[in-house]
Amino acid sequence: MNELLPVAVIGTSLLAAIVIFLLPDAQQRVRSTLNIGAALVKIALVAWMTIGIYQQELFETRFTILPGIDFVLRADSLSMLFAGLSSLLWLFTTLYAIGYLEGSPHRSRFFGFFSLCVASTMGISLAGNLFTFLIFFEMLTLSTYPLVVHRGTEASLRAGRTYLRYTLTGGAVLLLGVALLYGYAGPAVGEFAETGTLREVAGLDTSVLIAIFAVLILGVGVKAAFVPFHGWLPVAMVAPAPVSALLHAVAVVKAGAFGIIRIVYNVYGIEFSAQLGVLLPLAVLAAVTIIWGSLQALRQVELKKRLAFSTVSQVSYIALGVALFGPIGSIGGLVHLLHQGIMKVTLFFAAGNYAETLGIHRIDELDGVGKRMPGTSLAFTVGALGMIGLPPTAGFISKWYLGIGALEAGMAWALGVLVLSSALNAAYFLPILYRLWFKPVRGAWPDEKILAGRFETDPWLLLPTLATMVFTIAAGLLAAHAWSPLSWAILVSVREYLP
Amino acid sequence: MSLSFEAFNSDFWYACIGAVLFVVALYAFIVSQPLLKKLLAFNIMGSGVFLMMVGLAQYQHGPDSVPQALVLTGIVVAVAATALALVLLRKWVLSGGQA
Amino acid sequence: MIPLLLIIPLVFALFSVLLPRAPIKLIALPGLVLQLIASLALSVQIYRHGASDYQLGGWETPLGITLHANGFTVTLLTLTAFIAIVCAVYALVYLQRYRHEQRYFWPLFWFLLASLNGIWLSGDLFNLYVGLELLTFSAVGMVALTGSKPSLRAAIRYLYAALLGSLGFLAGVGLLYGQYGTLAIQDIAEISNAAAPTQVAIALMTIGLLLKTAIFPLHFWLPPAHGGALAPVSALLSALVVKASFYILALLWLDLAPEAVAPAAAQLLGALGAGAIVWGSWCAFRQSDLKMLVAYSTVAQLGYLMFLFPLSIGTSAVAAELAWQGTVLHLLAHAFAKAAMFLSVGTLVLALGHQSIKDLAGVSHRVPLALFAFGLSAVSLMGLPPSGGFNAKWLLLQSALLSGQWWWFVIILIGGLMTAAYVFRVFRVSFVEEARHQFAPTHWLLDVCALTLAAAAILLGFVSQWPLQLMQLVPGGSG
Amino acid sequence: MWFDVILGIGLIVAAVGVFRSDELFRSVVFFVTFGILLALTWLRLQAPDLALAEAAIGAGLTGVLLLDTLGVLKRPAAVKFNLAKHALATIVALGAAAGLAWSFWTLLQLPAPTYNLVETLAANIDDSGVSHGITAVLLNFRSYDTLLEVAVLLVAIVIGLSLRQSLRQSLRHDDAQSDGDETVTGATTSPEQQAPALLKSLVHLLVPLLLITAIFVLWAGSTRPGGAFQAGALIAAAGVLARLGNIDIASRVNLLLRTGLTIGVFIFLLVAVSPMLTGYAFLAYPPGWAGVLIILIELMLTISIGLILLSLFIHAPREKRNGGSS
Repeated sequence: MNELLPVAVIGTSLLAAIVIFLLPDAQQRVRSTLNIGAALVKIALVAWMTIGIYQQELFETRFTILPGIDFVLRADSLSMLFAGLSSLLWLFTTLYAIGYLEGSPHRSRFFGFFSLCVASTMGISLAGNLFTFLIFFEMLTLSTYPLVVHRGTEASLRAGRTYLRYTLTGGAVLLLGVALLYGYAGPAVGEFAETGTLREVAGLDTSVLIAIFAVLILGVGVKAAFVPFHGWLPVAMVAPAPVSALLHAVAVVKAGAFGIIRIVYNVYGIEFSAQLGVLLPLAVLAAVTIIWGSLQALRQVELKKRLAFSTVSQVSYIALGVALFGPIGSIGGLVHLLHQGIMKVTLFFAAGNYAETLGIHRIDELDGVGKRMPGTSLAFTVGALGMIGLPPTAGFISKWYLGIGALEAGMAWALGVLVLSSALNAAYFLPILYRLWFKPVRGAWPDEKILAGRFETDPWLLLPTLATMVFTIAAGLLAAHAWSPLSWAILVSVREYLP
Repeated sequence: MSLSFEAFNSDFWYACIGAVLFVVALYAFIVSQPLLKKLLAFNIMGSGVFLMMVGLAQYQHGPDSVPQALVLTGIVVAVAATALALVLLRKWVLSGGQA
Repeated sequence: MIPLLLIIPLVFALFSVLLPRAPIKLIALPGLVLQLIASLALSVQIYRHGASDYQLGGWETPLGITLHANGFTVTLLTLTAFIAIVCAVYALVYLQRYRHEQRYFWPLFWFLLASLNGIWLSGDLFNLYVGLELLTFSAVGMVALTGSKPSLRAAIRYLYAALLGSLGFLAGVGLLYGQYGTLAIQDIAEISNAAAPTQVAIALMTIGLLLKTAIFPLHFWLPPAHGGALAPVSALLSALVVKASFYILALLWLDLAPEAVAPAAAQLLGALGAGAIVWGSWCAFRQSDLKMLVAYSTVAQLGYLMFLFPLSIGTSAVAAELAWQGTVLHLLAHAFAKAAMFLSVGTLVLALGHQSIKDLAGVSHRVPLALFAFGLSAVSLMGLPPSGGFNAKWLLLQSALLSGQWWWFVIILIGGLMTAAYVFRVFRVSFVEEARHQFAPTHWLLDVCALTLAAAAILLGFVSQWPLQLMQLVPGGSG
Repeated sequence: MWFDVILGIGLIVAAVGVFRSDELFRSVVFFVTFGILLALTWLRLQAPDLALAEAAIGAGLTGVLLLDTLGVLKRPAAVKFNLAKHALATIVALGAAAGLAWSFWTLLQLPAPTYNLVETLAANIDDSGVSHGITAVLLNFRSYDTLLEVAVLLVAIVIGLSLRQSLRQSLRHDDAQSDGDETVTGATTSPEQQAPALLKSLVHLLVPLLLITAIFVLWAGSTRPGGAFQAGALIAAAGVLARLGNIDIASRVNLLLRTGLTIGVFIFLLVAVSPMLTGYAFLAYPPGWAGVLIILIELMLTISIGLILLSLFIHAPREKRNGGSS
């Protein structure tokens, strides 16, 4: 039974996608039930596997796809981290999207590609070797393009073209890296092993390995929005809110970060990477992105653009955590993968609510929104505080571990970077909070729509926002609990370091 | 270099003639602009190849039925090709094309 | 069992000429099902007992003609039968509005199949020549079927180019017969040497076959012919007909006279292939007509096949085997994907009433399945996973790496990006929102055909082991 | 020896004549002379069958088709000199010439080919059912080539018929006939009007003569040079002559014509497949039956080839003159 579970996880959303594609747009009820049903089934399967992993069970589907190369889906501790995040947030994003896209055209097409996108994310998380990872990595690009250009306006098409130019080139570079690695060190190296497989292969020239490492990180880095290649992320903001939420909090960006983790931990192995001396440049690149992203966010006027640049910097925290050679640092990085996902989804849901209900897109239009939409603003506040890293939110936990990890790894300047970026986060989030709560309402809202009598906005939009807010706080407060993201991250990094 | 005189009998001579025809017709095929002339060039090129086939096969051990049978098939195929090209050409001219 | 594959198409071709319009359509599908069963049965037999020969008329090779069926032949036979069935179902529905063409489409279709099967199975040089001629004539006939001015012009250019190519091939056959005294490929292969006549013969035959496979400098005739023809016709032409002459080229270079071909010549062929990819993609990118874009994409994709030669001649056995596997997978994946793309484009053109890319607006909403089939086949053409195209690209990359020829490695990578450039031009426009013109309704069966082939291209990405094992290239197949 | 040299030079002169003359009619005339010279050459190469075929099919029938097409073609446009094309042509031609010369030169030095099909053929000729080498090769040893070759002819005429029809189709005035069995006739001058007396008498004299020679050539094929293709060409020539003499034959594209066109391949396939039921290989003749079956196949092939070549002439697309038959 265990070999079928990974396939079942991906199969649920694939099947859902195919059925939804065939549904005409009018079938609102059938499509929603199908979507939510698929999300729930997926969460159940992922939970089942997580428990299994906890008891050291093996879930693996393997068949030869090419001579000497296998297509492997294997659930290990690290993949459960990402799979858990994706399945959980996909449920909330689906609920949100159902509410958000009420009455707009092409809903079947949207939800079809939506589930395809999550199927590829699941595939990325469950990939057992670099080849399978590459397959799902490229599938993600293809399934997210139609979401970016969903609105069909000139701006979204231009955004789509930029998005493609970056991600397809990134894909080609990643293919280059993987082909070089397989060609140079043999296909066995591609298998993701707890502490990396590259160390055992004898007679490999380190300079070549470093070059291949650079190419691999470059290929994955485009999606992880490292500085020179982050151009596509703010431009893709033109997509509908659930898409930006999905792209930034869950799917594309995290896939990039997850790729970096896989390459450093499971292909090269953390000790071997440190030995090769590749961790320092990675850390520097991450640090530069963190600072650059925060600075850019400061300059933005549009709310979603500011959130986009904040994501650019936040994702590099994960890369920084990975690059800090030490268990504490990697715990910080891993747990931030989850925390940043939950917090950023909350922020985007809130931004989407503002846009959908009051037609607010720019930050200076946010005066006095707190009174008009208290629930959403509260969620936004919690998310923003989490981003800054104030207790008791989840953000604080990850920044705390990252800080200690930086000291332990002897990279004091990394701690400096963390402190500076937190300050910058505060610099671009606090003014928004001030406008929300303390500024009087300026005039009529740009485009006010009364969506639902009692609630401030459509319940489909409000509930997911509040739910993710609760999760942000829970992840912070209940961090020590056995099933919290932190303890899972500790479990993962323990297996990474002590074979 | 044992180029004995009998080896240079008429079969090999005709093979060389075939080769010359092949080359001349190839040049004409590329150069000539009217489509009909290209077709004639194709036919002559075909005949050149047929001469080469029979000539080369027979210059050492005399008449050999197999290449002759092949060339017979070749001639029939060449006629079919010419007829087809002419059908297309006429249809093209009748519907206003420039031959 | 082997001759069955030659008899079935010929018999059905004759009946299609004899019978009036209605019964022809009736007998088409049963005949094709029969053909698919025959090719599958032969595949099983070959898979179990290894390659086998068949002496026509009971005469041994030097005098008679032998048919040779090995793993590669059988894969091609099954591919032909499968694509033929899907194109036939598409044609049955698509040609309903072309009453006249319908009458003469089916005989040519069956003769095309007969010649293709003849070429895959043949082991005799002159027999290959006659097979190529029959193939060219039926293809030219299908291109000129509509009788419109552009298709006639395209048919004439195609016929002239193909005839020139066949004569080059025949001249080579003449020289080989002059030197070895036999026409059987197996016999020549045993005693072939690198003497002048063999080398010149191979050169002449190569130029002839390059002209018939429309490889880069000699590709001028393909776009108008494949772009202008009816949808099922262009699908058959691009997927199968151009591959026949490539198959013969591979047969000559790798089986007939391996010592007569110098690695430098192989590098030249590779350079032509690279030129095809770059030039074909560039032209495809600049096309404003949808079918011409797909036709130029064929010119580009054929370039990948040419990499077989530089990667397998003068390189290590492992690199050669990887190159061979990559080429075979690319041949299969391109056949499925290109046929699917032409069929889906045919449906789009039917629905839109015109072929210009600029105003494809609103297609994604009104003809979604056709666009989805186009998308799936585009994934395989771009060589993005999970598709047959990706596996083929992967194998070629590995072979290029192993044999140290990094320049092919770069071209293959860039080729994928260039394909993406012109394919997403179509997607970009089809998502544009305001649909200005109305859409003609199209039959659902058209989309099903396109989707089946597109799905086959994607599925090939997962089951690439089957064709490779069938060809006994990969341990696991018997014999 | 000198005759060969002169003949060779003559061939080349005729070929150059075809290309040099800018007036299409003169090229065709040069081409027909080239055909006749080529027939002589085949005689010098001890290939009488080829001489017969070249004369009947190569020079004769192709000449007729070309002349008939000249009527349809308009004045060709002025030919502008294109340097690039000339340069390309010279390079390609020189390359081919060099290659061929080099291979011919080496062939002279090489030892005799390892396989000598002349002996193998002589050894197997007696159980091939016929005594004439070429017919044995064509209809027994390599009969698959012949089968495909007639299929090629059949495809040519099928395309001819398809293109002929669509012109009428686009003129949209006889839709009624198009769906059922096409009975639309070839558009040539209506019979019995303008045939000049001399042509009529020539036709009445020559056509029977041609038919008798055709039958003789067919029958001789098994023992002496001759056979299906040459006989078929003679029948086609007789048909063309009759057409020019305004005798209306084979002008209606109906089931009869189509059966005539396909009968050759049909019987060939039938004879090739039926022994398979009793365990023989495809295209193998049961022992002892080869001679009779080959004659049967040759007869049917002659009918088919004759009709195909004739139809290629009659049903070629042409304008519709003075009402014609529609």
